[in-house]
Amino acid sequence: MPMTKVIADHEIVDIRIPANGHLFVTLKSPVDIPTVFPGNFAELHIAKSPEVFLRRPFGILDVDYEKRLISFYVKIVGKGTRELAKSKQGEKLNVIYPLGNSFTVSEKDKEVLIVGGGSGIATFILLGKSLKQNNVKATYLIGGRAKEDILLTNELKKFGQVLISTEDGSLGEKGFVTDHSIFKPGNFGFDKIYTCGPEPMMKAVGEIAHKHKIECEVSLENMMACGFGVCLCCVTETKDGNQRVCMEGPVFNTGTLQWFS
Amino acid sequence: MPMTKVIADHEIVDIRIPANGHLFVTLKSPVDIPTVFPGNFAELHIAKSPEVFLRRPFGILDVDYEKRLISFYVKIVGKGTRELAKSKQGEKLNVIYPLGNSFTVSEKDKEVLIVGGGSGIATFILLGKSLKQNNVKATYLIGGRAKEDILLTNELKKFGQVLISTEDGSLGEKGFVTDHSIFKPGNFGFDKIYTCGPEPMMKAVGEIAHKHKIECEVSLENMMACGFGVCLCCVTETKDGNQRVCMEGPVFNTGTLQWFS
Amino acid sequence: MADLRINIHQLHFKNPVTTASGTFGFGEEYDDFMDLDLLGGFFTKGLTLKNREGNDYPRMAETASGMLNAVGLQNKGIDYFINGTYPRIKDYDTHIIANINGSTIEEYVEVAEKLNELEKVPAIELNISCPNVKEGGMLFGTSCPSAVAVTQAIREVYKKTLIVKLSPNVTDIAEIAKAVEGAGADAVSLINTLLGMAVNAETRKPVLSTVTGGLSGPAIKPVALRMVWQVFNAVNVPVFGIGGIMSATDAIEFMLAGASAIQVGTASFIDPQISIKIIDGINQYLDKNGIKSVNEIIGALEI
Amino acid sequence: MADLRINIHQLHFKNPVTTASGTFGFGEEYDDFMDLDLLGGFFTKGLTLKNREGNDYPRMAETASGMLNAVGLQNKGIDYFINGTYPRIKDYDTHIIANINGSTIEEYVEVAEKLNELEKVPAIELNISCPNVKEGGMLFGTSCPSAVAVTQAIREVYKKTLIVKLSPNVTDIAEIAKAVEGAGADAVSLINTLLGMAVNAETRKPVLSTVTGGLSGPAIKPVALRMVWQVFNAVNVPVFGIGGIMSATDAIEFMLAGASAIQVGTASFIDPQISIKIIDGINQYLDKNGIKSVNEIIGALEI
Ligand SMILES: Cc1cc2nc3c(=O)[nH]c(=O)nc-3n(C[C@H](O)[C@H](O)[C@H](O)COP(=O)(O)OP(=O)(O)OC[C@H]3O[C@@H](n4cnc5c(N)ncnc54)[C@H](O)[C@@H]3O)c2cc1C
Ligand SMILES: Cc1cc2nc3c(=O)[nH]c(=O)nc-3n(C[C@H](O)[C@H](O)[C@H](O)COP(=O)(O)OP(=O)(O)OC[C@H]3O[C@@H](n4cnc5c(N)ncnc54)[C@H](O)[C@@H]3O)c2cc1C
Ligand SMILES: Cc1cc2nc3c(=O)[nH]c(=O)nc-3n(C[C@H](O)[C@H](O)[C@H](O)COP(=O)(O)O)c2cc1C
Ligand SMILES: Cc1cc2nc3c(=O)[nH]c(=O)nc-3n(C[C@H](O)[C@H](O)[C@H](O)COP(=O)(O)O)c2cc1C
Ligand code: FES
Ligand code: FES
Repeated sequence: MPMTKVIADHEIVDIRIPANGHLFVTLKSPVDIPTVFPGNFAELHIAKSPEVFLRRPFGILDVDYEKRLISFYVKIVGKGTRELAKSKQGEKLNVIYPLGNSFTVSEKDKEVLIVGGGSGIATFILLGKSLKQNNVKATYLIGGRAKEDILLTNELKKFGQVLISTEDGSLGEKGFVTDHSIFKPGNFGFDKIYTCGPEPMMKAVGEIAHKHKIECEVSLENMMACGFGVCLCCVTETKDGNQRVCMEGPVFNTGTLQWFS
Repeated sequence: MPMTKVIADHEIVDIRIPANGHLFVTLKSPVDIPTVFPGNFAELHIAKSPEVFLRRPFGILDVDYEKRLISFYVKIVGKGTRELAKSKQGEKLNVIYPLGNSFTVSEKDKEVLIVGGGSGIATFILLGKSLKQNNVKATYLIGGRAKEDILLTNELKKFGQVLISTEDGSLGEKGFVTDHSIFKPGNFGFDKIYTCGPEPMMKAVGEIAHKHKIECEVSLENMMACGFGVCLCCVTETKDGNQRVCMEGPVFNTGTLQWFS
Repeated sequence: MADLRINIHQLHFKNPVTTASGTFGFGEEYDDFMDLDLLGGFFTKGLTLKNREGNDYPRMAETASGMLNAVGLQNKGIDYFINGTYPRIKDYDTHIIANINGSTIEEYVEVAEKLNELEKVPAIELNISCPNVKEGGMLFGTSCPSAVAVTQAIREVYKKTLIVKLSPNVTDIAEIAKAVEGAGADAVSLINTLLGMAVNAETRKPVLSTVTGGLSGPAIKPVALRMVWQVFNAVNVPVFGIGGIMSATDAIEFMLAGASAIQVGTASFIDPQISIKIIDGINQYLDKNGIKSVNEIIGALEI
Repeated sequence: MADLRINIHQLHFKNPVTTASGTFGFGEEYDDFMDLDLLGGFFTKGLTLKNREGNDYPRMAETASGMLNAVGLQNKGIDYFINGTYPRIKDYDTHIIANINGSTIEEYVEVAEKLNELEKVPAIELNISCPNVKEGGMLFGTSCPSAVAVTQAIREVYKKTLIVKLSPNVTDIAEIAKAVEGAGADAVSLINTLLGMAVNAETRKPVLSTVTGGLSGPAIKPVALRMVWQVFNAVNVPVFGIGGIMSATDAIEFMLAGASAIQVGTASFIDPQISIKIIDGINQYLDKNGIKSVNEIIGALEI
């Protein structure tokens, strides 16, 4: 009986709310952390109110295997994340991980583009690490409404060039990520695109990849009740029928989705 | 429209768990505290878990009108009180008070006996203050299983003699409160008995008063949904039919109850 | 400030927020906490022909996000209401709606007839859904013929607005709603409590003296919303939405699902000022969304 | 260590704790979290004759102490189960009970017939209570004649233990239980989900793609307990208690109310190891109270 998942109370060793509406939290695991692949997520039990009945899924930001630390980047959007933001160092959180599939990283790719916005960039550090290990050159394109929304860029710079676009032009190029000059003919020479962020953004990015006839992997964020494949609530339509975002995903090749039929 | 009740978020300025299973909590009111009579109670909103849906009633231990402080003495018995025990200084609690009727104190009485056990003694400080103001001599008889259960005696001594009985004899006389020598013929010369504690104790004490043909006031602790007279869940049978413990009580003259028909 | 006024049959309400029978006493108990005149209206504790002592204690059990009650319609009877309570409360500037109950149709009728006379009680709510009394009560509300019989009998004697309160403990609530509409109801209100039970594993006894009781609170909100939506789609008379409303958002959800007005129940036990906060919250929601009148959200759910 | 063994019809269970259909996949998903052999048994996700894609996303809404689901019986069909899943799971040392569904009686029958052949599936649970499919599903479970018809049809073709899963969305569940007992059910299980609804006040749309869905979780526990008690008092066949069980205490409450065994549902989403903890907790309770066998608490509620 190989129990390959961690399910345990983790102590909050650090919790910070750097920018309005976002928080970083680092947890200490009581057991060894199994290998986490880029795109894997965890289910956090934020059980402080009757309205927050279910666990909440969050992509895994980073892992320190030696110190048994695991961290998350959370956008405060509703009841559960608001409660999480009130948590204090020393409190415990029950967490299950690693869950879901992961981004595929191939040594065959020379250069890849990683496009994200909001909390969608949570998995980009582990992705960057993996690409670097495989000698794939990464370029990040991070978008947001305004410069306050652009976080984590210093960390991401360790793994590749970071381009920025904001809707109000307060940082980087002005406009949506898909308006960025990197997509202008001539500028664009990637073997693959990875993307995670608001669904309209992911669809627009997916469409660009589709047009360029290159592979595109998206990480979806459907509503989940369990997170480990048993409730069938989190499905997305694929060419093979409804598939579970928590098991067959969260990472999907846009080619398998029903986005551009 | 005279809003005579306080309903407000109160800051926890002190919370202590002196003996296993009991806690003292002091709250700071944001508004002036209206006059609290001995026996009045408050409804605390301990809203930390889905299982603690309703408020919880607690007798008012003491009030500092000048500093706007109100305190409670709570026995940890279940879900809500366990959550309360986890609360920290600085946190807020929403509280409604003063609720219910109060003990009647009469200058005509010379000497009275106050019998209690467990958290039942919570209202005995305010009762002692009131008796003292009215020049009534008070004797307290406090019972418990063992000496660890006997709390607050130093505070009560300010208002009268404190007798103690414990079931295991580890403090004061050995036995139930009703076995105490104060009840022996010759020793007993009180004009009235006040009692609050476990129901079997109150009934036994009431019976003694009944036999001595003196007045006895009991403070009941029925299950409450509202605490202010509208749900009709907290009733007790009286000679005038079912009455609300939160409005016509919590203090009842045993003569009006259906205890000894 | 949006226009919060709504109409139920021929009655004008200053806003859609009222308070549910059995959770608001006779109004006066709330004087300590709020200005009752701000309410759209309030529903009295259930009234019966004669004094009723109700069920034995214990009458309450807390449950996850809810509570069970087994009060059993304790009240001093309709004559005491008319002569004792009514004179004290009649000058509130809000609608006082009498919730009425009976063990037989004759009892219901007698109570309704007496209420015709009360100038400041412009409507009655016919409770055919109380799960906590052995005779009558919910039984009237769980089959169409009996629901029709009692509604018709009251309709014949009661001249003002007649609201019928439906039981959720049925297979098809829309069918019962249609039946009472046909029998002359001017409006329906739903839901009453779901029949539930609590057990104490330590004592191995039921928690309530009556074994079963009525479940209320946020736990039942999803069921209540569903039933309001089903009934709204089945009848033409207006609907009062009830069940687990704890916030303005909850109230708005009920109105979107088809409620013309709502009743706040158990929530008042936890926050006796909640009904006033809900009025404010609805107003804010309308303003924020540029909606001029609350009537625009009634049944406005986009399917 | 108390004796936890119980019997349902001719089947022996090592303990009364099983896991509910639709919340436990096909068992194997839980390998990562626990030793399935410790369970009394598990109920598979609902099976149908043909592959079903289920309902559109969104299929889930969180509610106070509960959730709504609108999965709609997504599964790959009975043949895939028999040839694909069954060989992988058949060696668990626990009872695998297949939950079966159909749009017509013929479909149910065909599925049941195929399951006769599976050596390691000693029972089926006939789901006549799914609120999330348009055809069949709950409709069979909300009237006695249709419940009887489908039960009888299955009884004729299915040789092993037949458990019928009842819908709570009815006026009188005891009546339906008696009817299916008469039609040949060896046991009944209850409750399935309550029909509920959630609305998003901001988008003014229903949260679920299907508008309504099934409510589960602690919110429904009081209703489930009441129904188990009513059915226990009405029938002679054993009862599986289901609905909001989150702890050993909850499980014991259901058994006191008359359940011979229980199913853990939604709780497993929050703590995938909860069913094992419940087994331990029941054992502790029995030891603490000096009760030798779990059978002694079945229906032992003192009224
Ligand atoms: C695989 C996966 C990985 C994720 N990773 C991250 C991450 O790294 N950082 C992060 O901040 N967030 C992440 N999310 C999203 C995160 O799970 C939700 O924001 C969170 O659950 C919201 O909880 P809440 O209680 O605050 O919001 P709620 O109060 O439950 O909801 C607030 C609003 O958000 C909507 N909403 C809630 N959850 C989702 C969802 N999953 N999909 C779409 N809408 C939703 C609700 O409908 C509602 O309108 C991830 C989601 C998934 C499925
Ligand atoms: C007017 C009044 C004044 C009170 N004053 C005090 C006080 O000063 N200090 C104090 O410690 N306690 C006091 N109590 C009792 C206190 O309200 C309960 O102990 C408390 O509500 C328990 O909450 P819980 O969530 O911890 O217990 P729960 O988890 O709700 O219950 C634990 C166990 O206690 C039982 N229980 C809970 N509440 C009551 C009750 N009211 N009566 C009988 N059984 C109950 C339950 O049935 C259960 O078995 C008073 C009660 C009333 C009505
Ligand atoms: C303690 C209590 C007493 C009630 N008494 C009555 C009553 O007398 N008549 C009636 O029609 N409904 C009565 N109800 C039902 C409520 O009016 C309401 O329908 C139900 O509680 C659901 O709403 P809620 O979840 O907001 O409380 C009572 C409810 C509670 C909790
Ligand atoms: C996501 C989900 C899917 C379900 N699918 C099925 C199913 O396929 N067949 C069935 O009989 N019951 C199904 N159920 C109902 C459960 O088996 C159970 O009866 C119900 O959830 C109540 O128990 P609970 O409150 O412990 O979850 C499902 C429940 C949930 C939450
Ligand atoms: S969240 Fe339950 S199957 Fe994906
Ligand atoms: S607790 Fe509601 S009337 Fe007393």
